[in-house]
Amino acid sequence: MTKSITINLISGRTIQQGVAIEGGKEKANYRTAAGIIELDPTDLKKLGAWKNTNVRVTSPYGSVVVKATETTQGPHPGVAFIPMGPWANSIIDPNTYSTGMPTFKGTPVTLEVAANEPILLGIELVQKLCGVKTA
Amino acid sequence: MTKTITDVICPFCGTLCDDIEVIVSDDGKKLLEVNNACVIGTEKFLHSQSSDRITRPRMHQEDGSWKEISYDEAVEYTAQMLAKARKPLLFGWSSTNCEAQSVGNEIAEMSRACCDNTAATCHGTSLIAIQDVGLPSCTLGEIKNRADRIIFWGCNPAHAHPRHMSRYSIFPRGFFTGKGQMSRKLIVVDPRVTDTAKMADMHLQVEQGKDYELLDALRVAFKGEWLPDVVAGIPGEKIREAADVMKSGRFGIIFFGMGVTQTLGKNHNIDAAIAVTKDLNEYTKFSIMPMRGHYNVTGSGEVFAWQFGFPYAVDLTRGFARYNPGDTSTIDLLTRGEIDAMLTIGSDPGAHFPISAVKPIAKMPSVCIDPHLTPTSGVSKLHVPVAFNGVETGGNCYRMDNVPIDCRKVVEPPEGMLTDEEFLIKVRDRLKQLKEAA
Amino acid sequence: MSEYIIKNGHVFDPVQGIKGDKKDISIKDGKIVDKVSSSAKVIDAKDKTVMAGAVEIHAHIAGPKVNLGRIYRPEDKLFSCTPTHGMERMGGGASIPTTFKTGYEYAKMGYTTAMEAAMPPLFSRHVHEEIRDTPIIDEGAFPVFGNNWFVMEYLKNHEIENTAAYCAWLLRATKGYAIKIVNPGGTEAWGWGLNCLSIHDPVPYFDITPAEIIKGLIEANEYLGLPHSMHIHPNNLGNPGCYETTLDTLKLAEGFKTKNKFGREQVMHLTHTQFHSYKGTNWGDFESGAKEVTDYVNKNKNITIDTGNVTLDETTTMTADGPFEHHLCGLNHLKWANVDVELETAAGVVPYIYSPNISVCAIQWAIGLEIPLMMKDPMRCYITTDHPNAGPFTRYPRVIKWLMSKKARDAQVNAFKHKDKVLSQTSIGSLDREISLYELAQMTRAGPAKSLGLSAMCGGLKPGMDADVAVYNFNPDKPVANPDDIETAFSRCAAVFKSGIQVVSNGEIVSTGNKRTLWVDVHVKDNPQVMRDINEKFVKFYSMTQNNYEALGHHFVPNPYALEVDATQA
Amino acid sequence: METVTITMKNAPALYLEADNVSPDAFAGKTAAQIAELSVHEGNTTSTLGKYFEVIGNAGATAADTKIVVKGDVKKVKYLGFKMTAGELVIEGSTDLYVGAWMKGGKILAKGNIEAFAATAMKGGELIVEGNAGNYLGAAYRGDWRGMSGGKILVMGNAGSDIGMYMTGGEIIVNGNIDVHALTHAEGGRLVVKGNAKSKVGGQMIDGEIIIFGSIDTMMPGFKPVSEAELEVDGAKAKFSHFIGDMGERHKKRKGQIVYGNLYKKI
Repeated sequence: MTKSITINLISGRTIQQGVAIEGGKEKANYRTAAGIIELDPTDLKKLGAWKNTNVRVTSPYGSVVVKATETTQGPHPGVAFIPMGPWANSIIDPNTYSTGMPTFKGTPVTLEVAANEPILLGIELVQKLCGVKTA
Repeated sequence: MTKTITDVICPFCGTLCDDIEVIVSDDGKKLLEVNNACVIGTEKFLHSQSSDRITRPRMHQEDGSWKEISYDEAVEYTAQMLAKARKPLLFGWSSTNCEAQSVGNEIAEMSRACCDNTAATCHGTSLIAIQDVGLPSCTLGEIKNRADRIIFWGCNPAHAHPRHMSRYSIFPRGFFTGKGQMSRKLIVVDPRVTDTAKMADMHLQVEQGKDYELLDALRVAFKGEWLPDVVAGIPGEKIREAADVMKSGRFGIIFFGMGVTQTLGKNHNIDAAIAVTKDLNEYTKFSIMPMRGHYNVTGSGEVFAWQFGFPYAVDLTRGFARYNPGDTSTIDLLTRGEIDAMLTIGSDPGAHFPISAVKPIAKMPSVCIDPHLTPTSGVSKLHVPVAFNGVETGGNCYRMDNVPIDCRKVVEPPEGMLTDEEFLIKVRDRLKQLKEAA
Repeated sequence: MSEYIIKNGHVFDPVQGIKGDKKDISIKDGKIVDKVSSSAKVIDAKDKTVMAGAVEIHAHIAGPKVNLGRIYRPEDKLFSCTPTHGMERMGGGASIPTTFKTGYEYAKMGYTTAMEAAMPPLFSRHVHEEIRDTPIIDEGAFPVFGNNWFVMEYLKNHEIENTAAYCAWLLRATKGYAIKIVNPGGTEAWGWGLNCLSIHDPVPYFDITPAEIIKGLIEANEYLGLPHSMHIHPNNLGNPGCYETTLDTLKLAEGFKTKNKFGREQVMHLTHTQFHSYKGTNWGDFESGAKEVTDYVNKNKNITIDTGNVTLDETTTMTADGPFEHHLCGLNHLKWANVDVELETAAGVVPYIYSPNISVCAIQWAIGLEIPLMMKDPMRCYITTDHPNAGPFTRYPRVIKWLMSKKARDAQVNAFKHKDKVLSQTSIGSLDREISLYELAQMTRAGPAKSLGLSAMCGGLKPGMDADVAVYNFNPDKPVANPDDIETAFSRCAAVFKSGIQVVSNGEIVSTGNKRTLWVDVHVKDNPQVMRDINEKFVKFYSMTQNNYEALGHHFVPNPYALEVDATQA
Repeated sequence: METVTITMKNAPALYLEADNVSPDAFAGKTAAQIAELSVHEGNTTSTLGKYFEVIGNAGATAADTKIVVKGDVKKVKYLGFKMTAGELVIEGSTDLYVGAWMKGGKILAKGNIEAFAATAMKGGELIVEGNAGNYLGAAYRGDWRGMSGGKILVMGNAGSDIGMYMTGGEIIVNGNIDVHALTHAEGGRLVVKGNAKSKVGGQMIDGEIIIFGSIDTMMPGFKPVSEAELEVDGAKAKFSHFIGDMGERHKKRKGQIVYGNLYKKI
């Protein structure tokens, strides 16, 4: 049995994500910037994961593999952060409460180590989830 | 020889810095250097110069490949799609100029479409709150010149609006704020110890999703009424202390971002923050301002409003304008299965919508107008690359405080590329022909 | 361009002194002419009223606060948006119509020129984008100067020449039309949550009083010889007892004479006079001060006014008088929006319901009508609703009905819940005057055009003037059976021409015309000091660069019409 | 009373706006005339008869008209829009705006209904046997005039933002409610037999909320004052009494400050 933890996921901007989207979303840099989950050291420990390990993040709305990193904007135990982008949006709560706005912040997710699973590139990830045929 | 162009406007975020210097080659074709911009803005200018740029429209083929087509063919596909659709959605508009937005509105009117901008996923809920309770606000220069209390609530300008603090909010020395940062007290409210929070005089590390409660508690504290011991993870004493700091200033400002607009409570978080601001005007002078993201999302709202009467989420399908987020808003339209064709321009829903709202786009006739390759272009049937607005073409834009600034063209786009506006004009004219023939 | 002849109408033209005579009006190449050829298109105006296109002297129809009103009032458009229709784009908005609807509605009522009454200079590009998207009517916009830091710093030392040079620069930078003052000093004080309620309240920090600002700007205006006079919304708007502040303000114009080449005679235009003519000490003993104010204006020929008629509607108030809107929100608790604009001005927006069941609203209605009925010279008193503050401009036909018919006024008085209070606190019940069509043409055409310095161009039907003509389905020879017929007739024109192009036919838009943006281009002597001051303020205190502030490309003002003023010899 | 039965036979590909399905629009019309009333699917206008089979003629007035809606109307909006009298029975589940802006008459929805039902309701009765969506009995965007009269009964659960800007009338929910209830209310009454989540009564000026179940997080602006015994629907129970929202402005009545009242069953 792999260890898993439940944590409250939020998404948002980072300057690295900002640079990467302007540099090209087809590039690996975008994945490096936004295909990550920033965790508090205590949560990394609970998960039993070293930093920079691939992890699978699952919510009622989807599942995605990202790289677990140690947060630089903490401490924030119990809260995980994925920069805004396709990786976060694979799993966040789309409920708008009839306001038009999805719940990008505050989705309970489970985390488990997925060291050998690949992290997809941004465009690749969305195409795959949408079932778009690629040459 | 090179040329230096001054007073250039950065087309990245709602801060809309207009003091950028760009150095271009003598023939005006190559952009060589960018000064004064933040790291993101610099990247934006420089990326326009990349050699692997797509310069012609492409259709997605059955086998998954892309076929290069002419702009005229792209115009034809787009116009036909809009002429046939029963409920098309024209989405985006936040990374293009007001002139293109205006043409887009003509197209929307002709095709009786739904039209919406990226407020859908950033400050749409702020607009709902403003409609409910108003908005005491000001321009950014007022903050620079007067403000001695700065509150960043659910926003992280150190990352999202990198020059905001130096140009307007924390560091500048203004008319009545000669000591710059020394004359200001900074409060940051955020569930994380963000890089902005690290600079604060006071950080309220609110329990995620409880902003509404904390704002209500502040209002109670202003009035000196009873408070529970702890609200949203913050001790009552600390809330009262924060309330006193706010009341004791001469001019205060609350900047808020997606930390509150996208969190449980949504429009009500903003509603309560506006109520806090109103309350503070009984004691001193206070303003509140949304930290708008895309550099011209504000402009899109303005153009929608003066032409149709509503700032976003506009539904023209019945031949006249209607508005009700929850019904006419993009995410709901997509996830509820309300629409049958999608045109995206100046935004990337593929990357920034919940995946359940992206999947329908991949299944319907769709056009993505964007200079970049994006997840949206990746799932659309037609990708139309265009000139970079604010770099290769000018046009009016609105800053986060609604101040209009006319963007400057600094270099020529690659040979034969159209701007957003030029492409849309062709679509409009073709659509007019199709409608007249029908 | 085509020729037209409007035949057999009853013409009312104060410019030529024509009082309802049957006369043909000829149009050629955009102008009124003496004669046209036999191929001219004939418009039959038999049994109809013919006037020049009407001129709106004060309305809030374009720019940031108007659009803020649109943005934050979806309920203002609920169930009232209109579809694409013939030439017309979609429209919407009861009190704050969209730009397209604004143009169409003015044109259908016979208006061909309108002034946006308060342009925050920093937002001039926004104002012009909306003006561009308002079809048909010629428009100008008044930049606000009464709380401007440059102006206050120069006038503190009574530096008229520098003030004038700055005004000239700003008019050019913003493509502005006139010098507007709103709550002088008070709006700057609002930067700290304060206000100036009298003309002698010092402005915090700037060491100047509203009186000094007002006088200084009159002097600067006359130094430059601008087409319009200084146009003022005084201090202390809307409070019981404010008429005294109004009289104090008006008295500041004493001794000043005009000096301009545009035929303008006044040195001060007092706007929305209704809001400034309140007596009493609180809302309980609130009463009309219309008599005191109009008595003064009747005696002093260097002043013109507009009315600001309350129309008894749900509307949206909006003004650069920031502290007033905050005060109003405290009274009605409806949503409050405010925008303070760096170094220049502010604005506030609050919805308001003028309910016929509330005595204050009914008294305001009466005061708005007393003013024009008490003014002796209709050439100096113009009909406005201070749109949308006292009511939407689309209610002009109703205001005209009340002014032209004592019977209509009495019917409204009788419908008020607090009729007795209206009669005791105002003299509306004893005013028998009924405005004639000729006087109406003075109050809505010749008068405002003259006040704006446009009398050579519009507001009349004299050969040589722009062919702005409105034809109403109103037969002056027939007695009015029902006052509502007046309202109906003035709501939708039989025909409207704007610069010689027919834009309305049978109440429908038939052309979007050739809309122009009117602005005033003043040339002054080189003034390096003012240029240095401007540069310094941009470097230190503005949030945008001077080069971007001045940028006003073709897409903002696609069809400009500049009134040239040479003040280099001043 | 005459009964008109409309049965969905050709379901729309997108959503159908059927704002003419109300006793007011049907009154005085024959089945054939009713079938000619307009409906809208996206930007296409067509007739009710294209989608529905219409049986029965309407009464002379709205009050004399009963409409029964059968078949799959999950993608139909605006049933009972602006109705002032008569009856409307919706046999299955339906979409947005049921009874929006209604002033009178009675709607019985036997299935679930989605958001914006009874928007700015002024009178009449709405009974939902299933669940109701978000913004039930709330004001339209930007309007401060929410539900001012009438009665809503939901047998199942209700969504978020119910009774926003309510000024009068009553909403009873037998099940649970989602976040935000009676926000900005200045009157009216909400009874919840089940549980509430958080943000209940935020910015409330006046009005009454009675919760029989739990509240996840209480608003800090609600101050505990006492205990009270109340009789609700014939049953007596003990409640904790809170007043609020203390952060909000409040009116005075007879010299006393009036607060919103929140009762939570002990």
